[in-house]
Amino acid sequence: MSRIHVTANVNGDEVEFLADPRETLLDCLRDHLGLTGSKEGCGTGDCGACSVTLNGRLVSSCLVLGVEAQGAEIATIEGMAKDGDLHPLQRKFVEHAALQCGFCTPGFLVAAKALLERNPDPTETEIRFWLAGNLCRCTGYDKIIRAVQDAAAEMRGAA
Amino acid sequence: MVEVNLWSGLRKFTDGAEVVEVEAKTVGQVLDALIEAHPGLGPVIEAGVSVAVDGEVVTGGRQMPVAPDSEVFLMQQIKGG
Amino acid sequence: MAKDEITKGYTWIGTTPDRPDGLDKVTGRARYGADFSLPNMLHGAVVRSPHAHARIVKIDATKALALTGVKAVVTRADLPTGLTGEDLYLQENTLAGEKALYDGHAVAAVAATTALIAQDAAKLIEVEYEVLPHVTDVDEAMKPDAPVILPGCADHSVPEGSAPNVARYIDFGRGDLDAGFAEADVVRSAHYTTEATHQGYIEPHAAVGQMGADGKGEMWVCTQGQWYIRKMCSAVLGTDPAQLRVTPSEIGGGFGGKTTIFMEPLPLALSKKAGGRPVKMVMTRAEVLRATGPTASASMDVKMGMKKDGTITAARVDFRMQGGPFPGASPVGEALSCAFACYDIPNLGHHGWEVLANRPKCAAYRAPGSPMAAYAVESMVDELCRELGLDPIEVRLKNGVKEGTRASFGPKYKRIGLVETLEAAKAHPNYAVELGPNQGRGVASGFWFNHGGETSVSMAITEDGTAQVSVGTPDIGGSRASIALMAAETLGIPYENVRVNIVETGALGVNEPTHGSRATFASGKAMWEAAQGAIKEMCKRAAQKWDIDPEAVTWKDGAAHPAGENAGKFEPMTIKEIAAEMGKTGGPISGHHESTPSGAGPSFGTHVVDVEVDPETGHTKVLRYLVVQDAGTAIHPAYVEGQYQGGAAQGIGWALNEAYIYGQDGRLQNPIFLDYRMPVASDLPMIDTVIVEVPNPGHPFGVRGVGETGITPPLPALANAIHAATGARLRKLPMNPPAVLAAIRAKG
Amino acid sequence: MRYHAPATFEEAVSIAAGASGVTRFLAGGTDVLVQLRSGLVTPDDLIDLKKIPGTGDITRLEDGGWRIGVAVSGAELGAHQALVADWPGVVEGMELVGSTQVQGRATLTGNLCNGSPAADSVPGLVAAGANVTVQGPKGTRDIAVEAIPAGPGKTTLAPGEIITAITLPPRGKHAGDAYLRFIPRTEMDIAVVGCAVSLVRDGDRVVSARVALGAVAPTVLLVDACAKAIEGTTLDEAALAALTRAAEAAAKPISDKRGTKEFRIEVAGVLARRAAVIAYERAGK
Repeated sequence: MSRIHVTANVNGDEVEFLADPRETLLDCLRDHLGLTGSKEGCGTGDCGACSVTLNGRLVSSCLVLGVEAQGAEIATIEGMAKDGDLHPLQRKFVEHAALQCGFCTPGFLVAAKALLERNPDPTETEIRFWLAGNLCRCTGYDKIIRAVQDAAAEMRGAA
Repeated sequence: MVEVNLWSGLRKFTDGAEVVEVEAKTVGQVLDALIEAHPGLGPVIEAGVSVAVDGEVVTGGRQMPVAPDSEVFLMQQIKGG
Repeated sequence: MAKDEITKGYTWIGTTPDRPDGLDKVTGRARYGADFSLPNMLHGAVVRSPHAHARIVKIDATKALALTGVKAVVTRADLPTGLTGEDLYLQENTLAGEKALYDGHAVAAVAATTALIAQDAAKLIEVEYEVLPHVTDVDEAMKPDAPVILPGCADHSVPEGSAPNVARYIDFGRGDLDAGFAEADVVRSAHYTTEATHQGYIEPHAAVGQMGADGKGEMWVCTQGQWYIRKMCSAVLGTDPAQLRVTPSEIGGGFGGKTTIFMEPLPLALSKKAGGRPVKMVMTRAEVLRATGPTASASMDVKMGMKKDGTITAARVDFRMQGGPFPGASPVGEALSCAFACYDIPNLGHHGWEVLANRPKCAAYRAPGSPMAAYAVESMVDELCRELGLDPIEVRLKNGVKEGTRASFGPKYKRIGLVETLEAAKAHPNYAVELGPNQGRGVASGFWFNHGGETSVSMAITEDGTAQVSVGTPDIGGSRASIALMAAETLGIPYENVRVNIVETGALGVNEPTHGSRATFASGKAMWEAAQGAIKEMCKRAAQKWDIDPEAVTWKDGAAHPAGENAGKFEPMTIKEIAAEMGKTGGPISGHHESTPSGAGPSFGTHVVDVEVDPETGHTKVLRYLVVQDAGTAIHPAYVEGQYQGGAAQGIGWALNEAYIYGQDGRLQNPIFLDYRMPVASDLPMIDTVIVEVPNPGHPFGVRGVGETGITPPLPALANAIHAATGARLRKLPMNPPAVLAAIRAKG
Repeated sequence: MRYHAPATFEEAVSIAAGASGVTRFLAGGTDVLVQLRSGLVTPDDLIDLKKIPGTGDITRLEDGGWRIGVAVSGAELGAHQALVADWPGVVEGMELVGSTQVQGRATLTGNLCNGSPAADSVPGLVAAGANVTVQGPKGTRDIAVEAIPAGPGKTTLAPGEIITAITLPPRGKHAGDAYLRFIPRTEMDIAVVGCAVSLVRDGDRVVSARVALGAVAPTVLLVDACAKAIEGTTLDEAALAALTRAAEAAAKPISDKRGTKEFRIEVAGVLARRAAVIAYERAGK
């Protein structure tokens, strides 16, 4: 078993770790870097709980190998609040009771943030299809969609 | 005496009676008296049943009081998700 | 009753503050099952049977043990013998004994220094099987010549001469069925089937377990009930429950599926064998779907008689449900009890068979049994309404149960809110929306008992006059918030001044899990009782200071007050003042309460759904959805709505697409979210809710559990809506596009 | 498992040609990693192609066609406005693969090489008349996309051969394409049936068409009879009915966990008709 040395930038911090080539980026974030905010719900890219951005692109970190992260910029849920200030999405999720068990929440937040960066004024349908790869079994999605809409409105107002 | 309503599947243990009378002041005494009078009910009760007293399901509450005019029902045990 | 009428006078109850654990859960800090690690920790993996039914001839772990990094292998031979009943079944399910009983049944487990090595080692464990004939279908399993799964499984209730896989038979009823059917203008009977579905929580089961040679152990685990984990793991391993300390992690969904054990004893067994090193075990999604608790599949007959005016004169159900390979897991008893719970019918017959099959051991799933029963009965009610040209809500109002009605399962109802949900549904704008072509509306009602259960809660007043509440029911959907709101209300202090902790098994007496919709009801009720103890003590401290009789002190708005003019004239003494001095006035102040509370009033709900069906593909689109349900009192209305919406979404999934699909070989064909098709965000509309509040007399604040009823009506409501849209009646779930299209074609 | 990140296709080919065990190429990884994680396929050698220059490029060719690198993700494809304007059907096929997250990684070439008869992006490529460039130990060749799939999970690529790019022909004027698939949900499913139509109009008349069906046979089908049914017509009701019948006749599906044989046959006809109407409208713009 030969591990490969990987350096990357995670949430603005330079990090390095040794990855078995079979380990996913999700494994490396969780087990080597202690960033357990990204969750594994399926391991097949069907639930979105492991959502991160890789060089600015929303991906399922369970479908990326750790060794592929060499030189990459990665953003996870742990980097979403800046200097202790919650991102509007984070605040709105709490305000709207958009989480019950909370397990899918980090993935939803990372995915929704990527949406609003690309489309600050999405329709309900656009939000639902963008987030279709994030499974939530508790909420029926209603309050999640409303939280994203409200956060988008607030962010547009602030901009 | 307290009247205890059984479900019909239990009649085979009570000589066909669906309502039986027992001397009891608590749910626990009801169950014990039932077994004493109708030993065939023992395994059923030990496997777990729910008891409703005056419309209240008192699972696990052997100490719950039962009055002579209480309406007592033995029910299938209910689990929840 | 309007909501503001009930909540009048409450300061905190009925408000929607941020949940106490919100910050942790939106920042990724909250620690779930797999997020916990310990020094010197090993990782476990499980070897599972690829066969639905097979004799285990030999297990050879030589090659696995030779792999560098492998520290322990556990098979059934490592577990104690002599268990009986449910303990034995739990043990059998943890690790197969003589036979593997379903595809995915655990056969051996291994611990190694890394997860990858453990997985490699699992592949090196050689298991020799003698494959046996299997049966996975409930009706097939009930045939006299079906492969026998567990010889001698039948209990006292099973009539002589029944098929060998029938484990339990139930019948109950009342009145005279023949006379009742003779009274009816229309009598119809039909056969309905539902497929097994999974709770589908997004967090796979995960645990870190540690156990030394002395039998002392610790476990960190995602569970709905840490005491159940303690009891069940100890039973399976033959260890002393008092020596096992179980700490619940945050829990990523359960819906009943995490009220029992699946792999949880294995980390402990492996740890014990590996010299006490902690072992982490995390299930894959495929393991979750293959080997943890789905619900039963059901084959059901319903016969019902109705008069032209909509009066239901008689009804009979015959339910057959398989709950996997062990007795006691199928919710057929619950299903029968729920079948006619919404109706006042004089003549009733219920017959049920629990059947074993080569499928995973069923676990509870949100209102166990009720959704299947509702699918059959509420579909039949709709069929009769259509035949007689009657409005489905009016017919339900005509026959609906209310306070004093004798329930189908025996006792008389206390105050309940079915009628109120029907009236609210009828009055809702959704019920008046005009529908277009290929669109249809469906209505159905649902019921769940709700549950009290063993409960132990303590409250301690903190030095600064805040309060901490220790509860044993894991917070699965906002119960910290609801309990904190009730505590704030009870003590008369701000919500933010209450800290609710979910504690480990060493910190309280036994608690049943968060199940049966009981957390806010039972832990809330026990919290209220505990608070009364703390309040009494605080009044005593004030009385002591004022030198008056403690009985002359009352508590309001977070302070002790003299009870009246006669008690003396003293400035109120606030909780803050009392707490600041408590070390010097008699010591810490706390209250606690232990009981198995009764009075968990049932919750009824009525759903209205509009669908549009593509007549060329059979695809059903849910256009709008309304949930009306009785909450008793909504403590935190936003999380009450969340329960309604989440239950509805699960029911919609069950109705339309979710199903366990077994191949001819008895293997589960869809152990992956790609093909186990739970609703995604784009499948659903916003889910409208109406919270009806008919206070539960059995709770100090009128709370009824709200968690479970919501999954029940969607199954029949969707079937009724699809019928309205297409004219095709689907009596088999799931109503996926091929099924709907075939039904449309079949009606010509 | 050994991980390789070669800098050239020559290097990649030589690693693959020299490998004795199971070899997999890694582009988006959305199939390879699922197979790896489930224990279905654990390659001895995994060759990551993304470090090879040009694999992430979308290039307009001199003749008006397009070359798409093997590591171009669905998200990048969808963001390329000029390509979307030319070949909306090809792009929408790719964009239906998986979630937004999967779109961030999954590639046309990967979807093709996975060999699934239900691959959403393949019917669009086939209908478009796309070619792939294949490089191997014996040199380089260009072949039609429809020649790659050999059956579920199988391709006609020889050991050591790699697809290095996909080429779309010049779109030309008055042309349009469309892809539709049927799934039980609204997202996240594998196609139960897929159909792509590409056509060229002269006024109201369809002068040429290519119709491809997915998930109704062991490989994606290019159905001449479907093309014949609408060529020379104004896509009137009669033509659409003929197209429907031709698609139903061409479909030779199986019943499986995703749909029954009867359902797939019927829906193949429905989708062919609906996709043709969209392609026809697009061609008229």
